[in-house]
Amino acid sequence: MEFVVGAALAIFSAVVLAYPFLTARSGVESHAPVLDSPVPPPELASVYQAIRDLTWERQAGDLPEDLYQQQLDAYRRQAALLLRDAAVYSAVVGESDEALEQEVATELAARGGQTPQSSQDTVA
Amino acid sequence: MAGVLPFRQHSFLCRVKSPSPPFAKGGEGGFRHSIAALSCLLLLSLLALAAVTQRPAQAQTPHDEAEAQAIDRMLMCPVCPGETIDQSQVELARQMRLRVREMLAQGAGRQQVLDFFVARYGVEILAAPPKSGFNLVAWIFPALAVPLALAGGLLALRAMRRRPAAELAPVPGPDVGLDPFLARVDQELTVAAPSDVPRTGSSADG
Amino acid sequence: MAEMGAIALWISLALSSYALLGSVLGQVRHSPPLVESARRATFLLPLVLLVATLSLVGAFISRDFSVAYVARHSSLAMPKIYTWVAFYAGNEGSLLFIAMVLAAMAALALWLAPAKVRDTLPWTTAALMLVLTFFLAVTAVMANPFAQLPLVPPDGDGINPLLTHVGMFFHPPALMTGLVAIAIPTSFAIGSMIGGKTRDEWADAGRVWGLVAWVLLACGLLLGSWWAYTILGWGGFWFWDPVENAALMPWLALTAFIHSIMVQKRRSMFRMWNIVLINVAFGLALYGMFMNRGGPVPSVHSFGASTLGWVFLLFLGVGVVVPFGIFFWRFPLLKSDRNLDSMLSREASFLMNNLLLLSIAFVTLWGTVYPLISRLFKGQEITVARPYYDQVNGPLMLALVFLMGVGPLLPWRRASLRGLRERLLLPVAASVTVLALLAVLGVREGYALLGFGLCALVAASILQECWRPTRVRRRATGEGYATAFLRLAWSNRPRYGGYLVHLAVVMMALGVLGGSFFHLQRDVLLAPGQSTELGNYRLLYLSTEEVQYSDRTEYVSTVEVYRNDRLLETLHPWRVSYPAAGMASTRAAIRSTPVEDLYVVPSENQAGGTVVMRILINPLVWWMWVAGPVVVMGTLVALWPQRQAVPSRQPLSVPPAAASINPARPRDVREAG
Amino acid sequence: MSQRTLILLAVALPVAALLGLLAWASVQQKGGPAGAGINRKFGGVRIQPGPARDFSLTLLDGRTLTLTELQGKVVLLDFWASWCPPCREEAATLAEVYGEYAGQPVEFVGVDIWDRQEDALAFVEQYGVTYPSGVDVKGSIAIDYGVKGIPEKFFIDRDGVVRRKFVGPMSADNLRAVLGELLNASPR
Repeated sequence: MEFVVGAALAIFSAVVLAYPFLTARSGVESHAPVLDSPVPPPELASVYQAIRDLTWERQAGDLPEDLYQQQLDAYRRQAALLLRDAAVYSAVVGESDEALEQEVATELAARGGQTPQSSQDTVA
Repeated sequence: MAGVLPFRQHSFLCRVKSPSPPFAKGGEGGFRHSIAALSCLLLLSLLALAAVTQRPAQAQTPHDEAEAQAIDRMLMCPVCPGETIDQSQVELARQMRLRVREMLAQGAGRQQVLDFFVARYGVEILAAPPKSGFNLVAWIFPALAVPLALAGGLLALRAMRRRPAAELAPVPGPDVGLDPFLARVDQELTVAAPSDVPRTGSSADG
Repeated sequence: MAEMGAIALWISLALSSYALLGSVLGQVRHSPPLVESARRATFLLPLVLLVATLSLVGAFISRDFSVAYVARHSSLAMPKIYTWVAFYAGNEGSLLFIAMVLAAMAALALWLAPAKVRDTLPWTTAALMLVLTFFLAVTAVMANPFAQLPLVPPDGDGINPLLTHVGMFFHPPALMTGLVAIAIPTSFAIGSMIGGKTRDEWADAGRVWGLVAWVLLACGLLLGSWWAYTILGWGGFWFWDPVENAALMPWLALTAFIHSIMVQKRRSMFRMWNIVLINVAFGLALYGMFMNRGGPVPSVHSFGASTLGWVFLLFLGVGVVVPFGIFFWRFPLLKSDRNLDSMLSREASFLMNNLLLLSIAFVTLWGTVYPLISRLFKGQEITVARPYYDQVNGPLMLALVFLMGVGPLLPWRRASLRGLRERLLLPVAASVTVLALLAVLGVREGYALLGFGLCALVAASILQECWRPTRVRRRATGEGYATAFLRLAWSNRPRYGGYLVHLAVVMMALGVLGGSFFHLQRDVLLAPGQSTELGNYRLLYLSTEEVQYSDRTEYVSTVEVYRNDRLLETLHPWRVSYPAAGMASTRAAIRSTPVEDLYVVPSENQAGGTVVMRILINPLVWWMWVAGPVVVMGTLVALWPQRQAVPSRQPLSVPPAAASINPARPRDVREAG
Repeated sequence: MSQRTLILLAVALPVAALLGLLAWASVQQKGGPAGAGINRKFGGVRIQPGPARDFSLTLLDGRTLTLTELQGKVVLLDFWASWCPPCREEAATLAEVYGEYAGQPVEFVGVDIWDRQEDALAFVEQYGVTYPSGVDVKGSIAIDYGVKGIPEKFFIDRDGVVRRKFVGPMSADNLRAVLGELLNASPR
């Protein structure tokens, strides 16, 4: 009895593990994470959070108006730059075509000695 | 807007030089302020007071007993790992506590009692290594390491400060066409937090 | 039952090894199905381990003494409710327990992982599975809880009587879960480093799971203290025992981490520092596990020496060297985006608090290894116990409390000296007043004075920080005080949750100060009808009732407590002796009030009803235990998901003017330069 | 050196030292933590020879024995208790070997610690112990000799110097060897 339950558990596990391979072969859409349309860079959220913080602190009377304005402008500009870069980047890369992305990366590397952040450069 | 008002008041507060009664300040806000402060003070003082009321009572305990208890906490029980003779309830610990009291009654001092037990059981009977000889190492490390860590922290902070703050410095890269994105930032901030809309003027973009 | 458990254990070992290899290979060879399959294995694991766990529970409940572990840790006389405790009373069961909770938390963490870390999730999975595989391998190969006895004994050895206490239902599981939970934020950090996503992608997940591990450890430590206080019968709650230290050190490092990760979340700073901190916390947790399972320092409540020591030492080595190796490999990528604006800022105060916390952790670590150093260089056995830690850590803790009072007053980025002076005014005034009051009342211990003064400083600064913005908000919105405060706190939960925890720390500090500097203690021999006095109390000892059981004798004493000849309460401290095990355990009777505890415990029962009692008055210790729920509440508030100012997902259009721009991000340019 | 190398060294060296120390200590570790003062395994303990502390012990038969009385004899001071399993294990051996040395300048003294008078009497009766034994009620002898567990034995030579210390149950051969050695070392 106990061995039957054990075997059932093992078989069930094996099926669950094999499922992604089966669906991948039969062409059903895979569950692997796909690169979706230009995601706003994660830094953006923290910049927004910083702006909210700043506002909160000004409301609490912690910040002189001039310092607040100065920092707010800096943050807004930073956020705008992030948005612009994301937009430009996605425009150049297009539909996340890997070949194109690679091309851009090499070009960039040639230009600035720096590759853009992507999951591909981790493998090396 | 709202942010301006409290500011005035605080600069007023600042001029109160002595750390004396907080209720010296006028105004409704200041008054409430001091009520909160007072209640906090009151609570803490009451608690501390409660602890302190034990002080005269401690005199009831004979001096030798307090001293004996202090010594009990400095001696490990040899047969039970990790317990002092004050904690342990085994026979040996009881006998050792008795011996401590006998010695004190005969006029021995704290150091003599400790030495007596060290001579019989070795230094490991002491709950903390003695501050002498090689064992100074045990004490010197924290005394050295902690100031070093703090100094290291200060150095690191200074190094982090050396360059001008990046976010306030002009960010490298052209500013071409930033306006639509700035507008979008403002719009998203407005949507996300309607109550805390940062006031943004046209002076914002540079 | 036992066979099924053993099978499930081996299946789970196979699953976790598969998940480990699958996610690494899948990532290296760009095989999404393999990665996905490995991910599924991580979700299967809690399920399979649940089967193993339940079969061990089943073996306990059915008193299946053919299973060696069950025979060693339970008996027919043991009430069924203690199955929960017996489960993790020994090495084998506790390892299975750890594996089970780690698998469950890992699955949860991977399931809930934010989109930001999605790219590096397979690496995180691999790191988590490496840890889990280790525990499962040790459990299955070296300490299998399902091992069978050749001869089935008629009855088991029974449970350690010290464990039959309510505190034991929660203290060990909380500690074990907390210690192993540190693997989760560490894995997020490692995953993001291997994956090269070295910005702040992992900061959210790291903070949340760091807080989870932190609060679990905090609860475990507090419950352990409470257990020691009520059952060990010496009237104290903390002894800097090696086992206590093993949990305290990672908790300190985690405390540093959950502060410092806020700086990274808010300001994109301290990137390297946070990774170092979480690695240190993980290393200290592994060190603690090694020490408890066959480490070279004996302790009252460790699992005792075993061959497992070597395996855990090896794992400690791997767990320290590998993460730091990855850290140094990715070192160049970990530069922060921003610089420090001012030495007088919350960022700087956080760094100082971090250093103090780490100092306490490392001084404690030093204390635990010093006996080995003395043995190595001098051949001399040395004990490092409470007096040492009290002396070296006491001042550091006071400094920490001081920073706790001042740090929150500093705004992010930059504080003006003038503003700081304004905000310090009230707390300092409060502190000075309390100090003066106490000094007038005749307190002379410098430490105690300083401690109470600092408590006042912190409490006042927290109150001020609640009060000041509330008033401003009320002015701006016209809301009532309560509404204004609640809305304000709710809009900045991490901050106000943090304040709540700080308040709890003040309460604990009160308990520690009261208990260590103002306690009264007396050991007396009392015959029935005799009475004794301590402080303002008079205790009348009436009698002891002796109850015989098959395995133990219980002595329940009756003591009447009078103050000013008025009967306050009748206490029933008791003591149980287990002749077979050669053990005794006590249960103190405590009359607990916010002002002071009256603590009565029998330490010896003699013939004729005569009893040796230890009587203590422990001022303010009540606050220590009240702090526990407050810590949990504060953490919950801080953890409650914050509605982020989420960047919208609408497609980003490119205005014509911008299309011609080089897509290299400004930051990359800066880093290259 | 770059910042990276410096930090690398600052981390690697202490970590390596700590791991090495722990490994060394694990090799060193013998047995493990002693259980509540019972020495189950036999072993010698290295000591600095020094003059034995005098004591006076009220024997089970009511007489009083002092160490000075035994000057000139090789003395085996044995700390034991009736409830301790290894003490029971070796009790018969001790009694037997004591018999062998009758007539020689050898004396055994059994110091019963952490125990009750009536249990001690029963024990002595059961194992036929004939050498002087008594209960150390206040534990002062045990404290003076720094006893950490039972059974624990001290061998005092004919000049009143503590020469050897052993823990755990001792075999007859070991006993004879040590007694012989001490008898020969300082023949008077």
